[in-house]
Order: sequence, then C-alpha cells, then structure tokens
Amino acid sequence: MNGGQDLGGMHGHGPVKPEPNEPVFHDDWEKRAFALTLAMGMPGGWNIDMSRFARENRSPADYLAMSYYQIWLAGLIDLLEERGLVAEDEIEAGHSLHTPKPVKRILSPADVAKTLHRGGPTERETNTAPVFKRGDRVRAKNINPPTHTRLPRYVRGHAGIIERVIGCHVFPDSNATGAGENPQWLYTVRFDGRELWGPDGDPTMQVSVDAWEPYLESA
Amino acid sequence: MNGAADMGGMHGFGAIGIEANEPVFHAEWEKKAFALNMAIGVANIWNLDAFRFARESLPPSQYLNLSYYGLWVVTLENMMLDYGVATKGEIKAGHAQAPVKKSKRTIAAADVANMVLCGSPYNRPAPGPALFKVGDRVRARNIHPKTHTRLPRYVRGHAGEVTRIVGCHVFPDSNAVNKGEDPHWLYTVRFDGRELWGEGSDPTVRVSIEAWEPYLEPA
Amino acid sequence: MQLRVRALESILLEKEYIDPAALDELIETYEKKIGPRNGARVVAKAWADPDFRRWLFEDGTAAIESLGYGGRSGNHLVALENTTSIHNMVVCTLCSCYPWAVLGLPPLWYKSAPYRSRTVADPRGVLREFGIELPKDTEIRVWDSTAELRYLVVPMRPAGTDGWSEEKLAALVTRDSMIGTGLARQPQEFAR
Amino acid sequence: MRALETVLTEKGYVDPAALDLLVETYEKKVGPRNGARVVARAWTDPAYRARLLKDATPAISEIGYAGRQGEHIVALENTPKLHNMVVCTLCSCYPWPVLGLPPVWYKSAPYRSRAVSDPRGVLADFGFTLPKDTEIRIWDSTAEIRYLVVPMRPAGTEGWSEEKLASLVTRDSMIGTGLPKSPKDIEDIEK
Repeated sequence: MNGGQDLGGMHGHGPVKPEPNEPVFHDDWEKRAFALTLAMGMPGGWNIDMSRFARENRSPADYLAMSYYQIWLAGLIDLLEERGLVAEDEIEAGHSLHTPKPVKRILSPADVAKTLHRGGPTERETNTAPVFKRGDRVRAKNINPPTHTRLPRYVRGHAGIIERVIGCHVFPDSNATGAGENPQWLYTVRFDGRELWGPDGDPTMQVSVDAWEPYLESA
Repeated sequence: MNGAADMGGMHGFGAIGIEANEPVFHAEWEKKAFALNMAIGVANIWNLDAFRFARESLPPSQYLNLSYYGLWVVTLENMMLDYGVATKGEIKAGHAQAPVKKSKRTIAAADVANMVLCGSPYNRPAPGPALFKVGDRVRARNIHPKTHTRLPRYVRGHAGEVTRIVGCHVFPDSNAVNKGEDPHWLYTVRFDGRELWGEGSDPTVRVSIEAWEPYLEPA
Repeated sequence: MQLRVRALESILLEKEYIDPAALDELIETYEKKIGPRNGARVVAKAWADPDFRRWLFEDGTAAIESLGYGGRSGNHLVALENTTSIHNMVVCTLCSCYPWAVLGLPPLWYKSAPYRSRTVADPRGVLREFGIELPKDTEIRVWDSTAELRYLVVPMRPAGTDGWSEEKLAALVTRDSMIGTGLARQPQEFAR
Repeated sequence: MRALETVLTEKGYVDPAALDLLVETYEKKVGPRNGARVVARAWTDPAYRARLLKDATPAISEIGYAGRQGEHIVALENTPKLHNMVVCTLCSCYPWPVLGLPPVWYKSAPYRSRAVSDPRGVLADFGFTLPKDTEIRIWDSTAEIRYLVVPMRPAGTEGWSEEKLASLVTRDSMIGTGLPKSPKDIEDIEK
C-alpha cells in the first residue's frame, strides 16, 4: 500500500537525530510491547508479512505521529481483534472478559532461545528457473496495490540492473493477505541515483532493493 | 517537495468524511484565520507560492494532524516569524511590542469587494514561443526538488498528452523561494489512468494536471 | 487554536497590517455572498442558452465574468462538460485549489486527505461514497488543479425540464454536481 | 500497555516468563558486539573474510550468531572507493543477530525518507563527510535479506588481536552511518 510507511524520498521529516548512548528500550512498556509481539506470533498464527501490513495499514496521519513501539502495539491489537483472540472491551477493561479461543501452542520460556535461533527462514524449494540473471536490465513495474507490498514507490517505473539472484522466497504480497506463501524468485536490483531522483540526483550514489520477480519486467 | 501535501495516490486515509449541510466555517476562530490570511496577503509581504511552500514544509506528522484552518494558523505564525512581521515574544504575548513598524499597504474594508472581484491573475507576457502544442505527447520529468513544486509525484516519469495551452504563467517553483516570477508556458496535460497506476487499474480514468514547460519533455 | 488566532489578530491589527473592518467584510463575503449559487446560475444559463453554453466552454473566464463572477480563485476558469459518455471530477491533490468565485469556499471533505489522495487513483470508489454509481464504460476525467486554473463542472441537464426558467433550473444545480462528486437534482426531487 | 499484557496472560496466550526472557535476550545478550566480532575476524583472517563476503549467513553462524531477523545475511565490503549504507524505507528491517535491535533514529522517518535520496546529507547529520568521488551504495532492505556493512580496517592496527580490533568496530560503522574508531580513540580511552 502507498501508506505512511513508504517513506523513501519523502521530504520534510527533518534531520536524523542520533541519540548518544541510546538504551535498547526507552521505557518499560516498550519492552513489554516488543516481547508481547514476538510471543504472540506463535499462538496468533499470523506471519511476518501480516504483522507488517497490520502496522502500516492505518492513516498516514496516525502512522507518522506514533512512536515505533506504539505502531507495533497498534498492529498487535488490530491482529488480536481481527482474529477474535481479544475483544475491544477486554483491552478497555484490562482484563480477560470472554473465554479464550483455543490456540495451538504458546511460547514457553524454554523455547525462547530455540525459536529466536531458528528465526523464520523465507527461502523455499522451487522447480522453476529464474527469469533474470545477474547483469540483466530490468524495470520495476508500476504497481499500486492497496494491500501489502515490498516494492517502494520511489523505484516504480525505474530501470536498474540485477546485481544478485538471491533465491526463491516467500512472496510477501501474497503471504500478507493470507493467500499463501506463493514463493517467487528474489533478486537484488541496483538503481543509479540519477535514474531514481532525476538529473539533479547525486551521481555517486546507487540504491539496491530486493525485488521479487513479479515486481520486475525486462528493460 | 515530496512532502505530506503531495497526497495523490496515497492509501490509508480512509473514507471521505462527507458532512451534511456543512457550514462555511466550523468555529469563530476559523473565520478569523481565513480573513487574516486574506488580508495579510494584500500587504504583499510574501506571495501565495511562498505561503504554500511554508504550509507544506511542516513535518508531515504535524501537517497531517492539523485541521485545515489549523494548518493556516500555524503557517501564518511561521511566515510572520520568517518575514520579520512579528517576534516569537510577540506571538507568545499576543500583542505587538514596541517599536511598531507600520505597514505600507493594508486592505481597507472598502477594498474587499474589489479584491474579491479582481483576484490576482497569474498570467504574464510570454518570453518566447511555446515548445509544445495541443496533441503533443509529453513526459513529466522525474524531478524531486526539495523546495516548492506543483508537479505531483504520481505523474512524474509518466507520459501524457497536451490538451490545452493555458498561457504563460508565474512559475511557482521560482516564486515560492523568492527567486522571481520567472514566467513559463503552462499546459494542461492528460494522462491515461493505466499509465499512472499500472495495467490493472481502471481503464476509463483520465487524469489532467497543469504543468509548466520546465516540468515536461517530449515523449 | 482560538487563542492563537486571537494573538495573531491582535498583533497584526496593532501593527496596522490589517484593517479590522476588512476582516469582517471578508468573512461576510465568503460566508454569505459568494457560494455555489453563483455557479448554479452559470450552469443554468448554459443549460438554457446555447450561445452562452458555447461561449462558456470556449472561454470560461469571460463567459462567467459576464454574469458578474470572477476574481480571486477564479481568474482563469475552465468549464468542463459532462456528457453521457464523459464524467468530469475536480480535485487538488497538492492543497485545496477550488473555484471560489463560483463555488465559494470548499467543504471540508474536498480539503481532506481521503479525497485528495484517492480521487486521482480511484475516482469510482470516491463517487460510490457520494452515492453515485456511473455506467461502467463512462470515461472519468479527473482534473488535478495544480496551477491557477480553476475548474467548474457543468453537469448534464436533467430530463423533464423543458421550458424551465433559468432560475428554476438553477435550483437543480448542487455544489457537488459542479465538483463532479454529484449529479444535478432530478425535477421530481425538486417537486418534493 | 499493561492492560494488554494482563489480558493475554489471563487468556493463557503468553507466558510471562517467556516475555522476560525475550526482553533480556535483546537488552543484554544480543547486540552490536556480535557484529563487531564478525568484522574483526574478517579483518584478521583473509579466508574468513572471503567466506563472509561470499555467503555471510553460514560464516556468521560459525561464530555462533544466527536466527530471527538474520536468516539471510549479506555482508557488504567498504573500500576506499565504495561506501555502503543500509536502510529500510518500508519498516525497520535490521540484522538482529549481529547488531541487536535498531536505534530509534534507524526507525525514524527522517532516516528512512532521506537515506535513499540524500545519503550524503544523512552522513552529514552523523558528522562525517565522504570524499566527493566515493561511490555510495544504499541497500534498502525490502525483503528478508539483512545487510551487514564491513567497514575498512583502520590504519595503524597491524598485529592487533581480534578482540582489540573488535573494540574499534562501532554499531554505526556496520550500518554505514559511521566509521570505525581509530587506534587513537582507543588509546585516549586507555589513557
């Protein structure tokens, strides 16, 4: 979606402000928001692309006014409510008011290290061959789906070069909507700065994005 | 600039909030905010393009969360500070503090009707012949100025057709940064919806914009 | 916001950048005098008078000025003709440009992020929210007011209004029909 | 926030002990010291460097780092002519196993909006300027590939131990918004 999250190339957000000796978390509630989000992935049954869509799928006015973990929390609440795991009145009351929905598994302390170590690899077996090879000129398609996509607006319509054939990976556009993993070949595509930003762009810069095959066409 | 004002094609803002029997103003202060801006405009301390630039330069999170006239008020404050009309102290105090510099030009009540009727035309004598004619295929240039522009992001890089030569008009990109009116030929350019939004989009949609000659190249 | 505006007003009055009576006059003008009734008269005349109609589409600014409307946000007016095969819609994606001279000040929704973001990409979806479903093959022309040109949509004249006076016709012309987010009222609606 | 945790705990969806462990892992255990060890080894061991640049995921897991948000890691080599910088314009993708959780600025709108269009301006915000003709490559983490920048080894560190070298490797130097410390910086601290 062309939402508040698609920030590449936007102006007006001001300078980057690195914080000296920044702590990992700025407040206790941030720790809890972080841990809850990770812990609910297992019983909740959603995937990372659904989580990302849940976070970005809100008014850009809200998205841009919220802090990072506020967005995480809002995304988590949306997912919990959508799936009927928690109801709005329960969040308001701060207590469970209805019978919990049965879930397959929950994350036990003993599983934490193992789960984190395993992560969520997205590479999949395939019997198809990649359409593009290293060095090919490709163009990012002009697509504007209202649902989750990982093709940022600022590269759409622009031509670049295949820099790396990564492998066959879960396709987020499909996975985010529950339409299955639909794995697709994934490439790193390199764009010249002036191709993206016009003749006034910095001639010494190049930008690479990782792009699935359905995002690309021959250029 | 690629700021929050450039909304064309963004997702996530939700349904149109249609208000039945909407009043012209929703609060007394809105009337004053409106009239103050009109009246101070006549004093010619800044031009309309500079005002628009100041308005869209607000951080996107602020821009998107202010009401319409709230945006005007905040921008007016910023312009008054930037152009030395008032000091921070004065704005905080809500009063002019000595010494009061009197303005040369104000609008009197008797002038209002005249101002409303005459407006402020933007057409200027042409410095040369128009480069394009009606029916020409043109492409909106891929430019990303950090300052004011009236070329929305969603048309950049896309090809359309000149449907009207409007005339020679003040160039906002220059006027907004007080670099003079620098008039250029202005065209209406029509784009096919699928050219803008991709193959799958509504084939019955055409979108027209006004584009100054420096925004365009032959396609 | 009320306090902030009052502060600005006091400062600008004290510095004599503005005349308090002019403020009242401005508010009065746009709250009471200039509004969509102006545009409705233009449209009604275009419906009733073929010569005026021709002139309106050739040179909107001059034709509209002949009725006494023009000036601020209306120095360069273009009239857009809706037909059975083409529907026009006006938006300003970058700010809130609007033909004040013929429609007055824009409603909130016109200035809102949902309208500004979606109209250029999904005009049919927007129209649906206004309760309008156009035939599938109608061409939709969206006009994004990126310069100082201001657009006035001339909706189609409803059937069953033959012989009506301009004044009576004007009563059928809604504000939204002149933005392209509505259609003109039907005579039977008017009768009610 | 507490309300939500209470609801989820009462419903039996989450185990509070698991929550504490998750926080502890990323607050105390996993952080940029991991990445620094990877970089230091690449500086001292040419064979390891080659393995890392060829296929970083197994090379990093040799040292014991792997897992969530680092399932597919690519190492990027800075050279005198080429500077790499990593961003995630769409969210906040970041190589957790080697760098821990990202700092606020990495997740902020200013960084995400400007890194891809004005990298030199962003670097200026971090107080450093690259030579005008250095090529800058920005890597926008749009998929599950996570990038780790291998900065250039500072001069005057010949014969240093891996451990000592690792202390020169800053978090920002592995994102591309900073350079490693110089030996002088360390000596100043030691003094």
